[in-house]
Amino acid sequence: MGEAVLTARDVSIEYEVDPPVKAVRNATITLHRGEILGLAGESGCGKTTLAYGLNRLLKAPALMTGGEVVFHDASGRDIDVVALDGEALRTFRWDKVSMVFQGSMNSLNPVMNVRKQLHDVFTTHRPAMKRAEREARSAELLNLVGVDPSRLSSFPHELSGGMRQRVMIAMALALDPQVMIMDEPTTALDVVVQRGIIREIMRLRERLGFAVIFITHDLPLLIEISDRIAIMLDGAIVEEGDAEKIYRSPEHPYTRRLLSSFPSLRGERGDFIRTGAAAGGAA
Amino acid sequence: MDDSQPTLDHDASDPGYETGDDALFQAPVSAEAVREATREATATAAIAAARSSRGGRFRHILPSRSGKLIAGVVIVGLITLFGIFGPMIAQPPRDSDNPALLPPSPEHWLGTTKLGYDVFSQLAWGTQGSLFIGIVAGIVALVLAVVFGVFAGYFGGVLDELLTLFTNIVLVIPGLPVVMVIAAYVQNAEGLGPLARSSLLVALILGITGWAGSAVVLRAQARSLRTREYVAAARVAGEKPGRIIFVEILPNLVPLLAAQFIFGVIFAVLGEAGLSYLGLGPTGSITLGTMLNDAQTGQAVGTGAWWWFVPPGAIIAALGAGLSLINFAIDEVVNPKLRLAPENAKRQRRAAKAGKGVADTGAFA
Amino acid sequence: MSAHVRGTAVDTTALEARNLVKDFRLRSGLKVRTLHAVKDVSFTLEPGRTIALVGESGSGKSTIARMMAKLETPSSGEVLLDGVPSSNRGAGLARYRRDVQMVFQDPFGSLNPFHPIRHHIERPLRIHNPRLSGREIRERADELLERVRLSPASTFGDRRPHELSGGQRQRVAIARALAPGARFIVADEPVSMLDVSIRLGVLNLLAELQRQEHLGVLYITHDLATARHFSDEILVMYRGEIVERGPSEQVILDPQHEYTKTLLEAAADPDRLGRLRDEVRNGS
Amino acid sequence: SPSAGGDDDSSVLRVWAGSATPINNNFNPFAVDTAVHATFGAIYEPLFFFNQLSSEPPVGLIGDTYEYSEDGKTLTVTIKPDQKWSDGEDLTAEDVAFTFGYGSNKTEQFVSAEATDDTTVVLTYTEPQFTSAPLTLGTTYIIPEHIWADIDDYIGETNPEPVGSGPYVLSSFSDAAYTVEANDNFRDGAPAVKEVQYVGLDSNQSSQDLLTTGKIDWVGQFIANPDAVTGKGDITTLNLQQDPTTITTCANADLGCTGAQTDPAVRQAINVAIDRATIQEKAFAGLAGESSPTFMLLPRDEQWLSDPSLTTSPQEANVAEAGKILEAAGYAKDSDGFYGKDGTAIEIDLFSPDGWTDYNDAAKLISEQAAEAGIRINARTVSDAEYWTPIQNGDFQMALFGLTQSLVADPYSNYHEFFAGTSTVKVGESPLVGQNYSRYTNPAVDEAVLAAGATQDVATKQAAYATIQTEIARDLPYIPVVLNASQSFFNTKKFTGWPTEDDLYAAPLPYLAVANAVVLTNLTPTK
Amino acid sequence: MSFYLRRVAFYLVTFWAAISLNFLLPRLLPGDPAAIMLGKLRRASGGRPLSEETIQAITSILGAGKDMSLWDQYLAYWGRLLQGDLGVSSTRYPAQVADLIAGALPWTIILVGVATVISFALGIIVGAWVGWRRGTWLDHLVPITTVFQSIPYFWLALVLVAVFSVQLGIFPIVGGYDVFEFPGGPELSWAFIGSAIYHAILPAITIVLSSVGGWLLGMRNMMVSTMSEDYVVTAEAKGLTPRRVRTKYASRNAAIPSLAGFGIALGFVVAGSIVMEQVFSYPGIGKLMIQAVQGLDYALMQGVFLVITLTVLAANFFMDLIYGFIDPRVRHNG
Ligand SMILES: Nc1ncnc2c1ncn2[C@@H]1O[C@H](COP(=O)(O)OP(=O)(O)OP(=O)(O)O)[C@@H](O)[C@H]1O
Ligand SMILES: Nc1ncnc2c1ncn2[C@@H]1O[C@H](COP(=O)(O)OP(=O)(O)OP(=O)(O)O)[C@@H](O)[C@H]1O
Ligand SMILES: [Mg+2]
Ligand SMILES: [Mg+2]
Repeated sequence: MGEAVLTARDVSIEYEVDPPVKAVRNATITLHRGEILGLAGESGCGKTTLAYGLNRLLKAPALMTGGEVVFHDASGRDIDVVALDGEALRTFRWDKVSMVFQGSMNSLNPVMNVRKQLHDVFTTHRPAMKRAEREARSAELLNLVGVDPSRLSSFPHELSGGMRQRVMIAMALALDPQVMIMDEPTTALDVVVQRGIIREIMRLRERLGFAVIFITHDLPLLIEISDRIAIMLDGAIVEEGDAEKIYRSPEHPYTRRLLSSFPSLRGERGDFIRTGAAAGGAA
Repeated sequence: MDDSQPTLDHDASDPGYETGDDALFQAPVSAEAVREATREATATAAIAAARSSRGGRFRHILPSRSGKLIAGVVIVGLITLFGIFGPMIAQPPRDSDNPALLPPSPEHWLGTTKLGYDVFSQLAWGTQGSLFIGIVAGIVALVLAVVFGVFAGYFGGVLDELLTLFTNIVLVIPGLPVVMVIAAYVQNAEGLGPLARSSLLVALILGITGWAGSAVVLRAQARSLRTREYVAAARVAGEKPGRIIFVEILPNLVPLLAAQFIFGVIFAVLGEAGLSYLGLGPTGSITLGTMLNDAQTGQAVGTGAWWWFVPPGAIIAALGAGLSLINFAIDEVVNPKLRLAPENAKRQRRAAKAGKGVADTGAFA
Repeated sequence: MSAHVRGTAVDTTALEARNLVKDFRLRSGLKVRTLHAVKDVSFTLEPGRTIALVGESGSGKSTIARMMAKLETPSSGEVLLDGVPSSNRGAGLARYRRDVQMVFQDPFGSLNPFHPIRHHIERPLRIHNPRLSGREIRERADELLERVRLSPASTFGDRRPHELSGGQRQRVAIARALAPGARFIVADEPVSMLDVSIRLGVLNLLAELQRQEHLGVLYITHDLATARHFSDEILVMYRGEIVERGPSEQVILDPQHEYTKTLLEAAADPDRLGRLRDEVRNGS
Repeated sequence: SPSAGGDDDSSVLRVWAGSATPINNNFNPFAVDTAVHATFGAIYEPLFFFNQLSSEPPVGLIGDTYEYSEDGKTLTVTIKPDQKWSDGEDLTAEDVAFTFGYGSNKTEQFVSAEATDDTTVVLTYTEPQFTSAPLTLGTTYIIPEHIWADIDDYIGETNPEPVGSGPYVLSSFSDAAYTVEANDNFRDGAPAVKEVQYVGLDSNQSSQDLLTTGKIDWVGQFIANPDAVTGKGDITTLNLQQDPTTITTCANADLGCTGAQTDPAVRQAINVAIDRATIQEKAFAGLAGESSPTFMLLPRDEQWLSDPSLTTSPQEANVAEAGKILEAAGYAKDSDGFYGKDGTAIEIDLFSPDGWTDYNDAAKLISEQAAEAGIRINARTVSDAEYWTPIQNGDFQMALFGLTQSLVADPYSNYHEFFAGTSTVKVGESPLVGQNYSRYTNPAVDEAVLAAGATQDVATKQAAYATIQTEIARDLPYIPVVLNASQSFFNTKKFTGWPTEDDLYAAPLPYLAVANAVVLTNLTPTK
Repeated sequence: MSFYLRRVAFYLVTFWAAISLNFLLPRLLPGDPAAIMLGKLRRASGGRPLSEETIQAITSILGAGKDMSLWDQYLAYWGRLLQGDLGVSSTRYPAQVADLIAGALPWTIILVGVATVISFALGIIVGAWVGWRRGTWLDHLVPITTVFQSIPYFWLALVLVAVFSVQLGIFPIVGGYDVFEFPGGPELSWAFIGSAIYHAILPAITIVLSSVGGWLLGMRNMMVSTMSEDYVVTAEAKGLTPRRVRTKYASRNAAIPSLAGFGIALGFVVAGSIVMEQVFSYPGIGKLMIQAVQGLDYALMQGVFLVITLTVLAANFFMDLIYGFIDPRVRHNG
């Protein structure tokens, strides 16, 4: 296992509503260079909130009440993400850590074509790039995610859901970030398409070597693809470990319950009790 | 006139209608739309829940208590009370025994007009008259908007096409000239009897010409409600279409209906004033518009009789402003973002200043 | 119990889809294109049995569900109830609705946020039992709520949908489907929008009721794993057609059609831990 | 012509004669309703100017003298010599003769118009014309034969380049204003005011504002508080009261009128029930005059007044008197305090045109005052267009309506126009001759009108008028309300020579045909 | 492209409906314009009997069609329209309606059009700013501007005239230009244009004051909603500059619904000027309309109404074209 690229220690995030919601409590995770870290947990346990916290995207009423997030740059410099400000924060984003959002389907501006939205990233972060270079790089990125570069002139509504997702991934790759946070990038998609995209992500990671935080509540999927998995319950990380270990010998009872609520495709039924003795009571 | 309502046929934004080239294209979109709908619904629910966990059925669609709402309700309430009770306490509005053009005094709080009418009394009656016109026109417009908007949106198909076409035509054909022509027509048409040039008639005309904008809004909403699963569920349960519209759909449109009704009232009160200014207003009764018209033709401005000219205009402005304020609050129910976003932005700024690991204030400064 | 009595009488009672076809006319501007959403689908649902309908998005599953629930009229083909073609209007339709009910996908969207839970249960009771007194209806509604484990029924009945969790809402939806005394239930992805941790709870409840009431259930899902465990028979749909059908175990463990294989391939399977990673590593 | 541009501000006289914008580009003297004001008097002239404010004989314009034959069927007019049209052509008796035989000037009684020499014209008619002198001589605008001989459609013509004989010629026209400049060919020499600009405005308020700020010099309009305008001293006002405003009733049930007002008793009751002093004070801002039930302009027509008690109508309300009249006629009060007969209360509709504030106000007051006397009158307003038709057709009960005063110091035309049975028709038709909209017919009156019209003998006329006055003051087909005020405002700092109370040589009303031109020729710029 | 085809079809139907309405409405009016005209003439000529010729001339123009069926009248009406013949005005007899309109239209379009555009631009810009800075004191601007919208327009205008024109003498009182300065009517000179602009300022201010609130509110609300859209958050996460996020992502999208409303507003330029022109004696279309209605001038009323409807349709169509460019989604789906 490689060195750490992102470490979060004791991160606590609260939604200042009435009553306050402690969405993340003392979460500590370490992301190693080049690995896929799966973050699982049921809906509302704070996965998205934590991801936003890592990328400094929290919006009121969210408030980071404690903890630190440090990004270990490939150059060897450590960046205190929590302390970033103004320009520094702006240039840090997307360049070091990029993100594919949960509502990825709506992450593209409906009235701008794909080209403009890709170029936006370059003109902001790589002002030295020439137009032709930008164009070439955009085409390259689309190729990378398996979308025909001619789609650069398309508007989002002219793309299918899967394509939009891929375009977002391409955009997230634009600046060769060291970390990519993917918040349920495929949940809204069809299983077959979903599989295709995940395959794509895995392939790219092999090639480009970025680290991924992959968030989903689909535990079977995570187990299948991740190197390590963190299980979140009510804002806290209750278990963290190798995918193998989580699957074979879960320690935390919650992990076990989560696992059992997925009936296995080819094996046992888990908690599923259609037939047999458990029919209890009513009959 | 309500300018800000989009009129283009927004089929485009209707996710269920987006047609791709293959089946793969289609499904994710609608799936996402469903998610989106849920998200929104959850947001509303969360807010409602936060407000009061138990309460009447209308609780969750009532606007939250905000400064704007309170100000609006107080203004409109006072004016309404004035319109209801003012005429009872004031002297007869058409009593010309008073001296003409007296400035405000203890006897005549707002002075007298050229004919010696007591302005305060006229104002009370005029407020009543204008409120009457506003409310009647508002109701007429609302009923038409529901028929043309909700029915079109709910039933869809050919009926929708026809009703929508008609709505769009009415929307595009300019209202005031039509109102003028119709008002000119009906003012002396025989057979109307006492209706001719009455405020009821003016209210009807304004209502009949003022519904199209609302219908467009309601149709869009009804279209989206129609695809809600609880409507399908009601059909599966065996409910009749009429009941579905009135019991399942309309209650959820209440905030929107209220907003449209308020628009209708403002539109009618202002419309009546405009018509009266052009000499096409009601002649039998006293309204704020006819008062203004009297003041205008009686050269109140020229003679410096501000007490005659200013109060009716001020009442209309206050009424309009109060109703708009209420509408703001309703808007915030229909679209909770409108209330939450500014509050959050405020917090965001504070938090960012305190340097607490939140997003930069860039997008909020 | 009556369920068992009915259960023994079997055989002539069934809900049958015969050669169902549904075409949608898509209009983009002046061009009109026909989308064949469902092409000639037939199956028979018997009481006490569960049929799962699986397939990718847009393959026509929901369209079939809606046709079975009479929310959509087939372009051709017919739905037969107990061997008789079902009516699309009037008393015939009302009778059909009493027998065939539906559970929807979206637990929030299928309950009207304006009305209390009680309304959702009492309306079908009232529609299908016009003679009952208000008290009787109330009692029956409470009984139904208790059946779906929403007790105490009185407090749940007065709540409104947003005060319930997703799983509770879906149970309300099930109770509503049972209210008219349905014999067949069409469940269109009843748990796909629920939290993983509560999905099984809802499915278990449905399964239990199905057994007790001797219901015929058409279970529509994306999820092959639950389809396998929940149903007796699986129909695999691809682009409007049923490409494979058979007993559940057989279809999952020994798929014949290419598409079924692809589908199984795409489904997440923790047993294949790390396999995708290795595949990618070796493959590209 | 001097000073063509608008740069020399001080010498240009700016007038609002009541035109709304856009001003119609129409200088056709036959388009009585639609041609612009300068057409009548300033550009085209009649033969004589009849000053309705005085009892003096008419003043010659183009004409010099006129004389009726014994039987009144022939009228011989001599015109002033050596006159020219504004295009330099000679104006001769031929032109005059042509005019009388042209277009709508040819009335049914007209036989011929002949120029017997350069300055004499003989007009021949089938009936005596004693009473129509003001019409024939005072409002027939003489047109140049050399131009109009080629014009067939005298109604459709807009005559954008008018050639007339008046003191001014058109110099420029736009739909917001038009300007006339002094006519160098004018028979008395070019007038002192070299340029007159007529502007179009759309409201009294605008004109008042412009007057206050010194932008215009002459208007004739109603201003409730004239002090606001005259305060600075530049503007002077003159208030003339001539035309009677009446409650015109559809009085004659025999001709088809319906409603309680057909009963003379009801009209008499209303006549005493209304408080004319209050109406004149409030509705007419104290500017109107007291009108006489004889419908004469007093003191101008003093010599024709048969009974001094008819000098004015009662000014104060007399509720008791009204009640007495009604009760005598068999009416009784109902529980609401309103009079009625046979169980139905009197309810009369009274209308006035939109925007005529003084009329509308008067109607409101009348309604209120009548109510106090137990007579229910409902006041309402109708649009301008809706106002005239019912009055003409008799399709009304009561209307506030202004009668026009006779142009000369003789009430004949009033009696003939408004009271004679020959001047009315049954309800549903509009009278072709005269304006007897009340449908009043009274053989005694008819006979007297006929007698007065066929003679020039003062005593005979007086006798006839006495009969008429008694009859109409009793029957009241038109219930007089006030003598309408005509206010005019003019800038006495910039121009002198305006009419004054003591020297009313012409009414200083810019919209009044001919009189306005007479005033213009009398003015001189102060600088 | 089918988007445009659909729109064109819609406009054709609306155009037909408007013209037919235009035909029917005046004919439903009571009263007889020819009789009114004759009455006016007779009154003005002091009761002089009118010759048969005169009566003929007038009835043939204004009473025509009395003996025709409504359908024949309708066909004739279309025939006249297609030849561009709007008839002769009866209140301004014998002026051509087309000429009257041609004289008035430019004034209205320029003044009200410019004022509408200013109002829209101001509302959008300020609204975008207020929405961007939501949660600050700027939020209070919204209710304040709506108060202006609730004041009866003519009342506001009359007060402003009384104060600024009469009392203070800053602005002119009436008209579209200084008629005293330019007695010959409009001319092409800087002095004239200056005068016209000077005369337009106060009317324009009143129009802007009374309409800017709606735009501002609409834009602000859309801005607030748009700001929480996923793509805006994404744009921010992309590290774009706030300025870029504001202009290219938030404002641009938020302005789209307002633009649709702008089409209608632009269309109502001509119709909406009626009251304004009455107050300021402005030489435009609106005043013709009032005169026509009050004088029951069939031809003029028809003509003005037709022109008003046409401008509405034209403006909407124009906005549709632009809209297609601004919102690509529209082009794609009918
Ligand atoms: N704007 C907000 N205001 C108040 N509470 C919030 C807000 N956003 C999220 N929460 C709460 O914070 C908690 C964590 O939410 P979060 O979105 O991080 O969950 P998640 O794990 O991503 O869930 P999902 O799987 O549904 O995406 C939840 O309880 C949620 O209700
Ligand atoms: N009302 C409709 N009008 C037009 N096309 C429709 C309509 N309803 C469904 N379709 C189309 O019919 C096809 C089948 O849709 P259906 O909803 O039955 O698929 P599904 O299998 O239920 O998909 P999912 O798994 O996403 O729910 C899709 O291509 C869809 O776009
Ligand atoms: Mg999440
Ligand atoms: Mg489906």
